[in-house]
Amino acid sequence: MSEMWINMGPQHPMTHGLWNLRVKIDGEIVLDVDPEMGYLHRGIEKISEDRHYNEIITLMDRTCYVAGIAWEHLFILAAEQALHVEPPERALWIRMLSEEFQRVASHLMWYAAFVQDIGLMSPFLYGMRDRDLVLDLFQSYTGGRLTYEYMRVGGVRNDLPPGFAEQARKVCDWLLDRFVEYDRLCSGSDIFHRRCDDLGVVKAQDCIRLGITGPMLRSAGVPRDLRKDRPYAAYDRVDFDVATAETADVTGRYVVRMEELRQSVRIIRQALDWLDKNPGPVMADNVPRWMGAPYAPVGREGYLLKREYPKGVGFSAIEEPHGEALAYVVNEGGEHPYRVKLKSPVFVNLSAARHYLVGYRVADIPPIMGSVDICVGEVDR
Amino acid sequence: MGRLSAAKPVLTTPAAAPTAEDSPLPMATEPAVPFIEIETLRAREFLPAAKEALGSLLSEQAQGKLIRPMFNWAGRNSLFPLHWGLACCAIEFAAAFGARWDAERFGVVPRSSPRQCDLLIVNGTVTWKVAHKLITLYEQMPEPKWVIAMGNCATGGGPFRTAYSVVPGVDKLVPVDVYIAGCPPRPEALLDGILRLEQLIKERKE
Amino acid sequence: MEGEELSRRLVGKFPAVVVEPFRETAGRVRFPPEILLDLFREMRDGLGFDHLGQVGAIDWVEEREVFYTLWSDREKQYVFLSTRVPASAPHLESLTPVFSSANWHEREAWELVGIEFDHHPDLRPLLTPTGYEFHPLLRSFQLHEPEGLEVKVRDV
Amino acid sequence: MAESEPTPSSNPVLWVAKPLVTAARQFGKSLFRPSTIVYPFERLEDPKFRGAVRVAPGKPIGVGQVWDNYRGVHALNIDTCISCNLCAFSCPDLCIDMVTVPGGDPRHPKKCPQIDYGKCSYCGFCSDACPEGCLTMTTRYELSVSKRADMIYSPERLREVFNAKLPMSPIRVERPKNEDAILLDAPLCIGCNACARDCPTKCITMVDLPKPVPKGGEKLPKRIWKEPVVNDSDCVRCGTCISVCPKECLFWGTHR
Amino acid sequence: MAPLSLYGVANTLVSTLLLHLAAVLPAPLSTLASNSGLITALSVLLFGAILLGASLLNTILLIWFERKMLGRFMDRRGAMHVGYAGLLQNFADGLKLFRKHTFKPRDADGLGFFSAPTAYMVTSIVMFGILPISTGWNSGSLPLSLLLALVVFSFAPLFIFLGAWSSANKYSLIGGMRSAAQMIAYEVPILLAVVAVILLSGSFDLSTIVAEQRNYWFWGPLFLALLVFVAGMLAEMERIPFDLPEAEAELVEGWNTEYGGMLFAFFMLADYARALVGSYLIVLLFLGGWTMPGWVPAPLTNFPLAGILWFQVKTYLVFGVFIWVRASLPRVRTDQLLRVGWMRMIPLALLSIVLAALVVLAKCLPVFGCVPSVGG
Repeated sequence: MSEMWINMGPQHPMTHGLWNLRVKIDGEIVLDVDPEMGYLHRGIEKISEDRHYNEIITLMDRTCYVAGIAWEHLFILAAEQALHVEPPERALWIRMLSEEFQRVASHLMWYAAFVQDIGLMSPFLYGMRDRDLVLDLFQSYTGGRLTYEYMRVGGVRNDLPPGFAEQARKVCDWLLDRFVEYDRLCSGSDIFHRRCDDLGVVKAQDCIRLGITGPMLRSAGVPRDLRKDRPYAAYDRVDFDVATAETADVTGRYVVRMEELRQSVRIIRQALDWLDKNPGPVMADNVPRWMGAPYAPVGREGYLLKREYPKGVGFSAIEEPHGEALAYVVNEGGEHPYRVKLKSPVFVNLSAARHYLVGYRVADIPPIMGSVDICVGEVDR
Repeated sequence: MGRLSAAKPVLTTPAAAPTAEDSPLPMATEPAVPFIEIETLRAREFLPAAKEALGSLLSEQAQGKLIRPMFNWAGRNSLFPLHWGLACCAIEFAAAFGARWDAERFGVVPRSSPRQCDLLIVNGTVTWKVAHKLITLYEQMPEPKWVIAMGNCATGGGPFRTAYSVVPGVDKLVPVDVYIAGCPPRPEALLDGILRLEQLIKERKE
Repeated sequence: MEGEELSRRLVGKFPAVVVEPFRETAGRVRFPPEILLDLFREMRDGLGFDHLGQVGAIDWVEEREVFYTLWSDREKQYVFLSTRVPASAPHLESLTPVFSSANWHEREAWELVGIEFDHHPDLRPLLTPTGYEFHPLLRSFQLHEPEGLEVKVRDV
Repeated sequence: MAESEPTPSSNPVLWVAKPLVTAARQFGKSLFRPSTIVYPFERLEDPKFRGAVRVAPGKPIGVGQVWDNYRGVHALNIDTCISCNLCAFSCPDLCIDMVTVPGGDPRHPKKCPQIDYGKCSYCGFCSDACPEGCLTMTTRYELSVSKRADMIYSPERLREVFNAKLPMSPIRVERPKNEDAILLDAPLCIGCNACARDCPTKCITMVDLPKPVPKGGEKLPKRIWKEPVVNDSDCVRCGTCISVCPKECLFWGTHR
Repeated sequence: MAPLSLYGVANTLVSTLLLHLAAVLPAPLSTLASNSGLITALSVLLFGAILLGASLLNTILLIWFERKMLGRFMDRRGAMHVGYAGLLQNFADGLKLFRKHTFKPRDADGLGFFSAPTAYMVTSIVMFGILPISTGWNSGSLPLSLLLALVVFSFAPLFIFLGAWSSANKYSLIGGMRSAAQMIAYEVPILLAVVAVILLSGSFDLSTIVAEQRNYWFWGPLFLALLVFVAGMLAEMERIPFDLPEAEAELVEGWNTEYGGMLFAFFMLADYARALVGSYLIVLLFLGGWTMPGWVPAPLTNFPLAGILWFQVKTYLVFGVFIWVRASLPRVRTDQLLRVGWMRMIPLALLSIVLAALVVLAKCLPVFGCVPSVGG
């Protein structure tokens, strides 16, 4: 069989999104890999140069549609630094609670897609059913299932509804014993281990050289987690530990993500206790006047500025469910940001595809790509 | 924020630089993939003898009364959508096949190959780069086929319709039968859209 | 490691470098484009900033700024480096010899803001639709709602 | 360090024991009542799901009180709408246009928002920005049409949604405290009464100015000796007066 | 009461029909009623029609059974809104596929592309004629019926490979090669496991095999052969954990990527026909066919169609196990699959033959309390 390039093209059950993996194969072995991106490039950075700061939140939700509120949090931290605004204490805790719920929902979505690639059919349904529970909680306090538009510069849109904490604790209990069931379905069965052990191996030094972050890096034994190393929101006042594994292969990433699910539930519980005990405002009071929607927005033709507004630059980095995401906002004193630059962790993890795909079999590509947990929206922006 | 009116650009842009109007619309100029040229064997010609025999046996009106409704019932109760997710609506498309809103109750089973599908649910933002691949997929589907534009990105470009790389609505590429509003529409709204398509098929007697 | 300590160690080797404090990071380093490669080698080997975060580009109409973010596992901090190239000749040395992960970042910076990275392994477009010869993130490019596309109707 | 699963068991039967047992238990639980909600006939917002979290095996899984502030189709109360254009300004997708509502006196037609649901991304900015609270989002989510034009909801259709009395969001958005006020740059003003005429809440009153005596030979500016005074409590900060003023003498400022 | 046989029923039906017809028809045609050649021809035709109709309905019921049970494993309801509890769902799928256009890709070669699904369908349907489901159900005592069944059963990989290669698509080519390799790798252990059964029962005729199992079913002494046979059947039917050729994740749809409309309906129906036939074989060879163990109370076993009913119940239970396996296990990779097939399955099958031989030897001294006629 001579070498031939096959297209695991934009429409392929393995890709879970719009990207094309051109693979050069010789029989079963993969010789070379060329990921082709850009099928979902919506020019979000260009559009956000045209919108007010709070209106960019609608774009951030749709950038990474599996971890919407984490990307809102990323942009808001950068925008608040650029606009010199400090959110109140309670808003920080609510943001951390939302990000941890989003990590649970994102990892459950990863679990549903990952096991389907290996061939398990029923856990996809279990994963989606339990993820719907978390989306119900999101819907009860933000108003949306997948696109929340919840965070604002200076705080969050509204406070948690009454009776939310009690329901959230019930969902946490339900999820904890579902995770035990997931483990039994997956890492309990030997076929899973035969399919996933020492597959797509990326050692620690290679990870750092290639710039890989997130669960892929932690599965190689490097305990790097931005929530611990560079705490933002209220992560320094909550105790949790960083999930790592030694095997640096697909099973290692599975174990790391399942452990992160448990740690997230632990953080959520502590956040709920704190939020119960200290009520307070959720919106800063020095939000700049010309902020635009949805407060008193400016006139359609633009704003007759009578005075200069402070310029500024904002930089933020958060531990998004897929890895470390960075944002950089330049505020030139106008109503719109001059430039918004976003960096997605999957963009870098995917650029190292040649490292962890070459040499394995064609049948191994789906489990490896499943363990990388690709969200194409944030790669193409 | 009169951002969109080309007359008064808000962006501080020097007058001399070429504006977007001069540069041609960014159509996908890559030649369409030389996809398989289909020699369509229409089922009707495929069995010409059977048609005449049936025609003679049953009068045209009885055939219309008996055969067409039966195939219409079959066609509308087993819609096989294409297993293809574009953007955020694909997550709600997957949730619609999850355990809580089981779309398989209506006989809707996603298939991976366009050959075996008769429903293309466009769930997400269609960009110019994926446009001709979408048209290729649509043409690979056998004839009685329908298209559902799920979500605002497929209906009219949604929040990104002003972007340089987004097709403002999939009805510019393929004929669309049902539009579902929402950003993203709930899984129930998708099921409601599928039920409306079934109603449409029944009325149009396809 | 605050701004001054970083500037003390850098200015020794690279006089043309300006370091200023930047909130919650090790500092913001502005450097001329010529000393790019050896400055980054020094940052990686000398100061331990071994992980490249991002490579971004901004169009200031008369000149274009390229900024880098490095992370050091030792000091658990980010550092911000930026340089400016004239808009008429936006050429810059590629960072791939020092950080191989800069490959895709530079491809994206090239196609969106139009900064030519010399000696880059394969400078193909990554995100924009194929055959698209305009750099969209330049200030001179205006967003507009495309008109003149007719709706396809079903030939029932 | 996360305890990873024990190394795979050597005995082949144990290879597959755990997953089979787990799947069998799930089969038993959901044999009579799987957690599927039979959509056209059962809905998640039915009262029987509303109570507590039905998080028990075999029950339809759901979290109650989920629906109060779901952002669905809008409901518009045309009578309380003061057509202040705030919803149209604050929409990020430009999907709200102000159209004249039939009825009312022809000389001053009343404009109300018309929403194009093909473009709306359900962000809720318009319902947050509406000062009178007449445009709120209900929990109706089904909206599938076969013709694109049916997605454009005129104010009358929005009023029908309002009359349907669907549950609406009880959560009101906290507005920032430091809202600026409208200030006047007195010398520029020529007293043309444009702002008072167009103010939706009619909170600008024109106060006559004492006509100054021309000292020395300098000419008096040709203007109407009246000056707008803004009633700060009624003003909804819609900015119409600023954009309508020919001399651009009104601006946002703070009284300090 | 004489055992009810399908042929007997068909014969009486045809003869009474002709009698009534003769009374009505004018003189020259009335002699037809007594013409015995016509009666036997028509009754054979009717017998074939009933057999085919019942088997296809049984296959479609099996598809419905799988979709509902798989749904219950996944905590959801299967097909529900088409007909009562989704019974008509598969009829709707079949009718719709029947009506769709048939595409032939440009550089696919016509002969192979169209003949493969039809041949694959024919070989699966013929199996229903060979396997006896109860005493009178069909061909009765055909001396080498088991051998004939296995030969026809093993035609499938040829047609799958023909279809895959002729549809000129990279994915289906890879899928076709994999499925051919997998099926051939697993046919050998199946044949060896069948040898163990033949050793114990003494004849190739399925009816006598079932007769042998009157008082003890073969899965007792031949448990290892049963395991090997079931694993082989899983691979033959291409079901998880051995369904790699049609593995959605890698090769889109495996070898039937290019098939749509009627041809795809043939492939799908033939797949489930082979699954039904596989379950029939397991029940016939190891679970005692239509015989009932002694402890079942009398009224349950002697009503007229008891044999067929108990046979179907056992078949659906066996298929339930296959669904259970499909819902809970991941897919095995190709090379692991083939290594297990050659390196693990064949030695186990040989071991089961040795065990069967020991059991036959032991029969001379009544150890298990089972005293079969052979060798006694």
